[in-house]
Amino acid sequence: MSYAIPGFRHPNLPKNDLGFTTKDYEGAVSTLCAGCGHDSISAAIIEACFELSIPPHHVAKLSGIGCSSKTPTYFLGNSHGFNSVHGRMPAVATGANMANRDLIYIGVSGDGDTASIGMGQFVHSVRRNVDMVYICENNGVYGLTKGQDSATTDIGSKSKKGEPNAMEPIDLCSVALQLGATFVAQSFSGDKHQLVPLIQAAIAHRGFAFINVISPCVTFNNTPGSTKSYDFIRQHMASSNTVDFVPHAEEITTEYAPGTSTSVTMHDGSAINLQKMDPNLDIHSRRSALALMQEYKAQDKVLTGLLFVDEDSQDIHTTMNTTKTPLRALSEKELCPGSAALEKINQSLR
Amino acid sequence: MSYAIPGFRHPNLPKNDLGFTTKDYEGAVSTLCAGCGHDSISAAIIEACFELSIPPHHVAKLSGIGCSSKTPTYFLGNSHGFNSVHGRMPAVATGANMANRDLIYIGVSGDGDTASIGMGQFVHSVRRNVDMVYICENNGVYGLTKGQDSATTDIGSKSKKGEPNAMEPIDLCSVALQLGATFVAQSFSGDKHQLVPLIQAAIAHRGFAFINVISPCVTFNNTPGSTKSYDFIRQHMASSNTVDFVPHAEEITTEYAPGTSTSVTMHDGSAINLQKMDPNLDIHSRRSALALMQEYKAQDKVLTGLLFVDEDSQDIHTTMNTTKTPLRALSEKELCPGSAALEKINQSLR
Amino acid sequence: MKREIITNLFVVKFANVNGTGSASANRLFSKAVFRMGVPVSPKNIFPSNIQGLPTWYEVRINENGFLGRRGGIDVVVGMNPQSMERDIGELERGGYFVYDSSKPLDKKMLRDDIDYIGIPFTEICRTEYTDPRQQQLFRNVMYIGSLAALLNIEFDVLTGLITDQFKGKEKLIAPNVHALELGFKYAQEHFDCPIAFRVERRDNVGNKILIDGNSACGLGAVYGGATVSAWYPITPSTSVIDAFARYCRRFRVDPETGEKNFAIVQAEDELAAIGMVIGAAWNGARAFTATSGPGVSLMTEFLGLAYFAEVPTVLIDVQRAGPSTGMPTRTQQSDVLTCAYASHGDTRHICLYPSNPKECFEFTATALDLADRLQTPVIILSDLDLGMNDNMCDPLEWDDTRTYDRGKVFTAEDLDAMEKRFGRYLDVDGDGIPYRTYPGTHPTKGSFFTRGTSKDEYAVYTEAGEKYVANMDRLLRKWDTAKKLVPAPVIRKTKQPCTIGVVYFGTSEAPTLEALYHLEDLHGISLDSLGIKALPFADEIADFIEAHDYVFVVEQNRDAQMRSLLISEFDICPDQLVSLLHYDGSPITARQIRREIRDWILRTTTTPRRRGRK
Amino acid sequence: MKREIITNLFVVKFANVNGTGSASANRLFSKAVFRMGVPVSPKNIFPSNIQGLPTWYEVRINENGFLGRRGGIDVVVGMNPQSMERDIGELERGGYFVYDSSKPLDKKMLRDDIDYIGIPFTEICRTEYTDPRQQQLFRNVMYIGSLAALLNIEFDVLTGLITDQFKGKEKLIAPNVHALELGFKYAQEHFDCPIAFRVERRDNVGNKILIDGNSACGLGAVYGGATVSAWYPITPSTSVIDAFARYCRRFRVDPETGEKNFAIVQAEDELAAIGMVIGAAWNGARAFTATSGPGVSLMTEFLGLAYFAEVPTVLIDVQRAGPSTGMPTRTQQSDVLTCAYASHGDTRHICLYPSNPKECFEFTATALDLADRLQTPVIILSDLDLGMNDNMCDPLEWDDTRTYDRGKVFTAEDLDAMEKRFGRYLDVDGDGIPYRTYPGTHPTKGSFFTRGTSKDEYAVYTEAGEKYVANMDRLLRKWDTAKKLVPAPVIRKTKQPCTIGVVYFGTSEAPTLEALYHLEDLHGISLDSLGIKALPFADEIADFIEAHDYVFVVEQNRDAQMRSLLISEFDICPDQLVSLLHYDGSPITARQIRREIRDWILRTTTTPRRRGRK
Ligand SMILES: Cc1ncc(C[n+]2csc(CCOP(=O)(O)OP(=O)(O)O)c2C)c(N)n1
Ligand SMILES: Cc1ncc(C[n+]2csc(CCOP(=O)(O)OP(=O)(O)O)c2C)c(N)n1
Ligand code: SF4
Ligand code: SF4
Ligand SMILES: [Mg+2]
Ligand SMILES: [Mg+2]
Repeated sequence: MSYAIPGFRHPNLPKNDLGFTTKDYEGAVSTLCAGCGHDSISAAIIEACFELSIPPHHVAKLSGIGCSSKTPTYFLGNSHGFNSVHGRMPAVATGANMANRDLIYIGVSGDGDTASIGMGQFVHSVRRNVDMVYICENNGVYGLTKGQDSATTDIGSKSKKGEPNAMEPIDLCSVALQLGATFVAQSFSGDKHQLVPLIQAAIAHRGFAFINVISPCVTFNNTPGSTKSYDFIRQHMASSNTVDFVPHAEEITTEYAPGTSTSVTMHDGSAINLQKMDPNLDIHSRRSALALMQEYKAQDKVLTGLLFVDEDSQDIHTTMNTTKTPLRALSEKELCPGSAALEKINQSLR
Repeated sequence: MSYAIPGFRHPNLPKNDLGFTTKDYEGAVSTLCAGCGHDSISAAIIEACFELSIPPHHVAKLSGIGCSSKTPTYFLGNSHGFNSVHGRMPAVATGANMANRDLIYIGVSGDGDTASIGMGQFVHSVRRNVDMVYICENNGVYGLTKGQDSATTDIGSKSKKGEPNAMEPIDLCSVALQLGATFVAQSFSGDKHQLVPLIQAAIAHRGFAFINVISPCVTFNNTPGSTKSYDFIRQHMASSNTVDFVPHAEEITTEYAPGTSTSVTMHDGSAINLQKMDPNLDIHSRRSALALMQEYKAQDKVLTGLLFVDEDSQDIHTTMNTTKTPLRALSEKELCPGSAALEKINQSLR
Repeated sequence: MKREIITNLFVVKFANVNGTGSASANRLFSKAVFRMGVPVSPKNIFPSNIQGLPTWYEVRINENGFLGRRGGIDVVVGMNPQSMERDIGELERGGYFVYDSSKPLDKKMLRDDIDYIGIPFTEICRTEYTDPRQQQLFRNVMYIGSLAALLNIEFDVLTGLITDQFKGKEKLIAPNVHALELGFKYAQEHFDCPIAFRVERRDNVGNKILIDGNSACGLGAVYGGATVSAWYPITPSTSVIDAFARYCRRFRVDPETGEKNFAIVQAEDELAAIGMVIGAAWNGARAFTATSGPGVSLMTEFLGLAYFAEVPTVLIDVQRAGPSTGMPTRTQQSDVLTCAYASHGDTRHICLYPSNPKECFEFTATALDLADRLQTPVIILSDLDLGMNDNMCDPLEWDDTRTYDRGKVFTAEDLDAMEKRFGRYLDVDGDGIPYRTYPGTHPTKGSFFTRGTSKDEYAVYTEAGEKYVANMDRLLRKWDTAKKLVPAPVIRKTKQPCTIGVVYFGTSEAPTLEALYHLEDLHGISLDSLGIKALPFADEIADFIEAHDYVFVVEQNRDAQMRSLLISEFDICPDQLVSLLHYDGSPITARQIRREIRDWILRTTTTPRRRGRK
Repeated sequence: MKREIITNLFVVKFANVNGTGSASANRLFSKAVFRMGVPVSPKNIFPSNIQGLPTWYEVRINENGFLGRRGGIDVVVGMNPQSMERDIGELERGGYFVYDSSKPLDKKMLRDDIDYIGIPFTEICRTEYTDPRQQQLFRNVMYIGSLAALLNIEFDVLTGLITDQFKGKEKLIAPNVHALELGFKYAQEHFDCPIAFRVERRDNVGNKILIDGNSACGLGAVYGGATVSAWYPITPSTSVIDAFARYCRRFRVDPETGEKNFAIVQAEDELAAIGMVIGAAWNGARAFTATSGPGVSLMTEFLGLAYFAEVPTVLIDVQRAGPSTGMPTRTQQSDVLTCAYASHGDTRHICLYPSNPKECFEFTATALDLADRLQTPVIILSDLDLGMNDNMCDPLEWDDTRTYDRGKVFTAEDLDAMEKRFGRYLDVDGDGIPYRTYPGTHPTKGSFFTRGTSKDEYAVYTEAGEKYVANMDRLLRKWDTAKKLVPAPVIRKTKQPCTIGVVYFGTSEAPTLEALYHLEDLHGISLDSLGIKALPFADEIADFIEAHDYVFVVEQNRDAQMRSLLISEFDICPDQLVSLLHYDGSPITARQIRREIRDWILRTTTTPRRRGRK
């Protein structure tokens, strides 16, 4: 809901090159929790597409299952969308891309959807370099199923059910870099100054563009110090096994200059340290990115921004040498060899 | 078949500390192709266990599906084995380990089994640090299904069906390192001087020990220059769609000193460059290993040996604080709270 | 309007917004009625989202102990403006609409055949509390207080519940009781309390308990000796594992060392979850997983492996409305066929169909025995209605002399004493069940290779047709053996011989039995009934069907899946089986069952019955 | 022993070691017989490994055109010492055992009711060739040469085949012909050629062709306009995609730019493969995948999505022996139930059952039309026997005026002309099939959200029970519509009215029809027959069954899956349907069918027929 800024409803909305207003890029009203980071990301996608003057129907939106995966309903209402099954967005997006290389594909996933059930598909869509934007709305938790740890949850954080989480979190950006991703970026849901241009760059990239967006979950914060708001609820609702109280929360936003770092306070009072770019980063060097990310991690900081890009990236259609015409636009004429050819085949089978 | 060295059948076989001979560690006769690298790995496992004087029944062998995954039948005949389903060995091994923390678990997989269908499970078994040895018998090809590219196949190599493979190969050791694996090694099937001690170290390691073993496939060589023996067959068998001729081949072995490199010729005449360890490698530094592997890769060399180990590794039972007794050995006494406790529960539900 | 007083026989529905903390307040209400000795059956109707959408809590109060959904609502507590129009529309004539009058009611909401009770909950809260979270939470407690006055609920019972609930956090007791009082007083001062619907103390619950099926399953797994559980979160099954974990922490942790006599692994997906269960069970532990439809679909390949390789596997499927993601927070019994025949090739699985939490508890413990005894998957088909709602049932029981049936397992001593070669898949005694050994049993004897491929009696890989057939036929013998081991059907016969019967399973039990009671009571129609508790079907089921001209099959799915299963397992003539289906995602009601049976009987006694295709 | 000369009516079996290159030599043999105008049906029996294990090639030569497996072997070419004992044992009395006499035959191999023909193939090769690979390869060609002499195969036909085969590599022709001659001469010089089993030129194959079902499927996908294929390797389905790729390279590559009018993606597993197909089809391309049982199990969740979200999906299931990994290189028809009801919840899928390569070709093209028309998964159930063996069949045909039926799709113009709101799931004309739009069609109209959750007619998410039910019921209407669109059953009636019928499907067709021929011919028993070609079952199938007292259902699985499906889809009285099952992994034989039917008829005409449970 958070992106439904009243100003957007103004009659004299600014128009983009195509004559569309931001309204033309909005979707249905969000049913996520008030203040959910995912809604901020939807707003950023809307802004990015509006500013780029992308005809809305040139976008196809795809997702898996989860709060994050619900969001394609809440942006780009004039684009076709596909809310598939849990963890399998990459396959569906790959197939869609095969059918029509001319559309823009925006895949939205969550950390559960990507790093757990979807890990295999994530790895292989990176490897194929499918021309698409892949946004992981990473809240370190399973939102929709009410608060289990995800594979990106930090060590030592306590999940709602009580056990500390003792496993190394999976760093999706590093994995993507390691696997040869041609575009890797990281951002924070509330930093639209950074996120909007990153999404635009990802759309412009010819190949698989991965953006890991840290996106706080209002309701199930699993960050290390995660105690504040939750304990209050727990105390007051001892009789119920289900967590059914969501305190009112505002969207968390931040603004900070490139090269600097900032600390953002989450809904539960814990903090996350963001570092916006680093002058030493060579965005054309995979190793530079990997090394710097590790360094910041050691300082308990998350490096944000565009981490790596390969401008010479060749998407899967290019490597496969597929026809320029979208495959789905081909007709009998191009596709069916006809009866004469068949008779020759028959002949060879005698 | 290749490990069934005649000497092993000698009546005065040497005995290990337990009084067992290597025969006690052998399995059924292999049905793999003569000269298959996988058989050499089986032989190394036999030797490693014999030398370590492991009671054979203290080992459980698990695998997925593929030529590689068949091999547990061909070693340690006195150990229980489980040939599960394609790509799912890690889950089955994890469950087995949960049931009894006292056995030694050797998981065998192939590159198809691990890097394609099994990628998700591989990643998560690394992350959980299950106490097991995970051997990927990596031949860069789908052996059992007759020669398709796997995800570890080198760029530009030609698969038997004709299309060049245009995707970056997945480097399993790097992925494992990136994900926090506590033991990562790489070797070559024919180098038993290196492989046997690596397997022994992996067994001794308390946690997930990954060994990627390059293991040439006699029949479906997909290495870059892959032309020699295959073309001969193709020419002579134009009428058949199936590849059903396997030329006789010998096991490929090599011996070279640590710190040096060697070039090994594959069955098809192509070569692979191996570098045995590097004095600059700090096996306690993940980053050192990752960096060196990349360097050698740039030189078209594969770095072999123990790449990384974390001696303080805590396996999943330790982090979970499971009882020292194997769970499967617990009885009603420890497990069942009894009727009195139940009555209390009933009481609380009124 | 002169009103009839209705005591202990009505339905109250709470309309809330999810995320506002109403669940625990609503639960307080049910529990209070229950503690007054009056049977209740509460049902949560919640959306597949976390905050901001309509959610309902429907409580049937029925002193006769009918626990199924009745259909129709008598009192609505309408706390959600979004759903208010619909909520009001659902009220039966003569019903009451209790609402938050802090905002005035829209005119279009007015019906003249119901009563309106406006209480300014929000306003009161705003004056009483400053913390907005407290305003929201205590508003819920407050409407329960008001209801106590309106429906004549004993206030002491409520305060008792609050006291129990906040044991250890005593300082929260007073504010909660205060909120209750605020609501109670306002209602009493402003309305003619009690209203026409009233709760009155009875002694009709005996020693019964109120528990959700998933908790009972989790507890059953603890009692049944499960040590390994691997799972992946999915509604509505997650709370099975939550409960297992909760009870394990209570009963299975060494108080000194903190060491655990259990292992719970949150897997990366359902394929991994069932793979881990299979691995653990193969290695001699009792292991289980819980999931719902989409998870079962993902487990399909592994279920086939467990069937063919003969590995004990316990799977709890808490069904929700399919197909695909369907309605994740609605109930259905629509995985019947999928579970029975899951996986390619000729596979078939043992299925258990619990009808209430006590059966959830027992069947889970039994499933662990059956899986070990039969060395095959055992699937428990619960559903959202049973699993996630508090259900009143008899107290859970455990016989302390009961030991776990670990099935046919050779020990090291057995192997040492054995002269012949150990044959993992040898049917030594004709029941189709072979002996197994646990890994690590013996240094030189009894090891074998487990595989999903065809094998001979000694577990050696084979592609020989006759060996394959012998093995497959043995699996059928095992299936026959299972018939005698699984829970028996429950048969209820009327005093007079009758030609029509009713078959049901799972959560269709309560509404079916209630419908039968009313058919007899109101219409003089007496019918025999049979509750199916397990697949493979016991012979009594076939006998029951054969003994009747027509048999209704009550089920909560579109495709009459249980009916199909009955026909194909028994070779029953389909004309005999009349489908009674409900599949809109809500639990089936006694009303529907009663009407459909009555109408069918009226129709078929006037028009000639034609046997033919559906 | 005085011998009867048997012409064109016998079975030859080649026993080889796999990996020795025998496949192409053996194929030469079948093709030669075929070119002599005599119908053949060759069957490969190979192990699930790459090198060193026994493999067989069984060729039935039958001038009457019976193409199913007959059962029994007349001539064995025994090139594998490992399997020799078994191979000799399989010979019918009066048969011939041709073997490599480079090593002397073990005494225990001797039977006195067969003839032995020893030819020192290895020895000859060793003297003729130096390269060991040539020694091995030409040994195979050589035994074909010998057989030509022994069975009286026209040598010219063989040389013609060699010439055709090595077109473009002419220098290989002479050495191959030379090897043939070596074998031919040795046999002719040392034995009394031809032997009692002989091939003689006929004109009995007409314009028929010899092709494997998988190639025909791949070609059907090309003709049917599939542009996207995603797959994961698995025996025995891999060659479907190999063929698709081969024909695409031939017909779909721009000769100038090399640009491809197709995309084939080797997925990381079957879940991804079907996901890609669904994504491509959703986006307006024709897409398909091929797999076998384990893959179908893994695709279960996605199949449910495609059913419920209504996305055209074509899946070719080349069945092998299950359950689990089963016997990966053996045949079965045991995915019938799994495919029909794949996935949790109330799902059901269109299934097509081709019986020969021509139907493989046609049904694959048709499946692409049906999937688009019905917007749902269409599963083609082939099997290993049909898919991986050369099958003789009528030539493939294509009507050049045929256009692809893309089903109900609104274009931008349609949307512009539309006044009402576009409803993705509106049933505008009562056939249960709604209109769809392809992504990217129109900037402001016609977009919709595809989901696996419940939705209303406008594709908006809903948890309203009545919307859910309306949608589910529409899907049943669509199922009814499908009945009239799928391939019709093939009914063969005898001249006299008869009370017993036989139903079959897929590869049970040829042996069933042959059995019926012989039942009439040898035993005077005439039976009607019906070949099922598709699910949902056409009404004619029910009519056929109703018109007969008893109907045999011939199928190659243990659990009588098609029979179950017939009963549950049609509400047929099970007593009417008599199961005739075969499930050892080999193709069912005409002999078995004939015997079982004959015996049943004899039995039931002497003992009273009892209708009852099986
Ligand atoms: C096959 C399957 N398993 C489990 C689920 C239940 N499920 C729904 S969403 C979800 C996790 C979502 O987590 P994430 O992707 O991080 O999304 P978030 O809600 O946190 O945005 C799960 C496990 C499902 N829908 N399907
Ligand atoms: C679910 C499933 N899909 C596909 C297959 C077919 N299959 C068997 S082995 C294999 C690949 C094996 O490759 P790899 O793991 O590299 O083993 P290798 O044979 O090369 O040692 C495949 C695809 C299968 N058995 N199960
Ligand atoms: S539960 Fe968390 S992730 Fe889901 S909508 Fe609410 S805030 Fe967002
Ligand atoms: S095909 Fe390759 S991997 Fe398989 S057994 Fe033969 S050599 Fe080994
Ligand atoms: Mg998340
Ligand atoms: Mg491989």
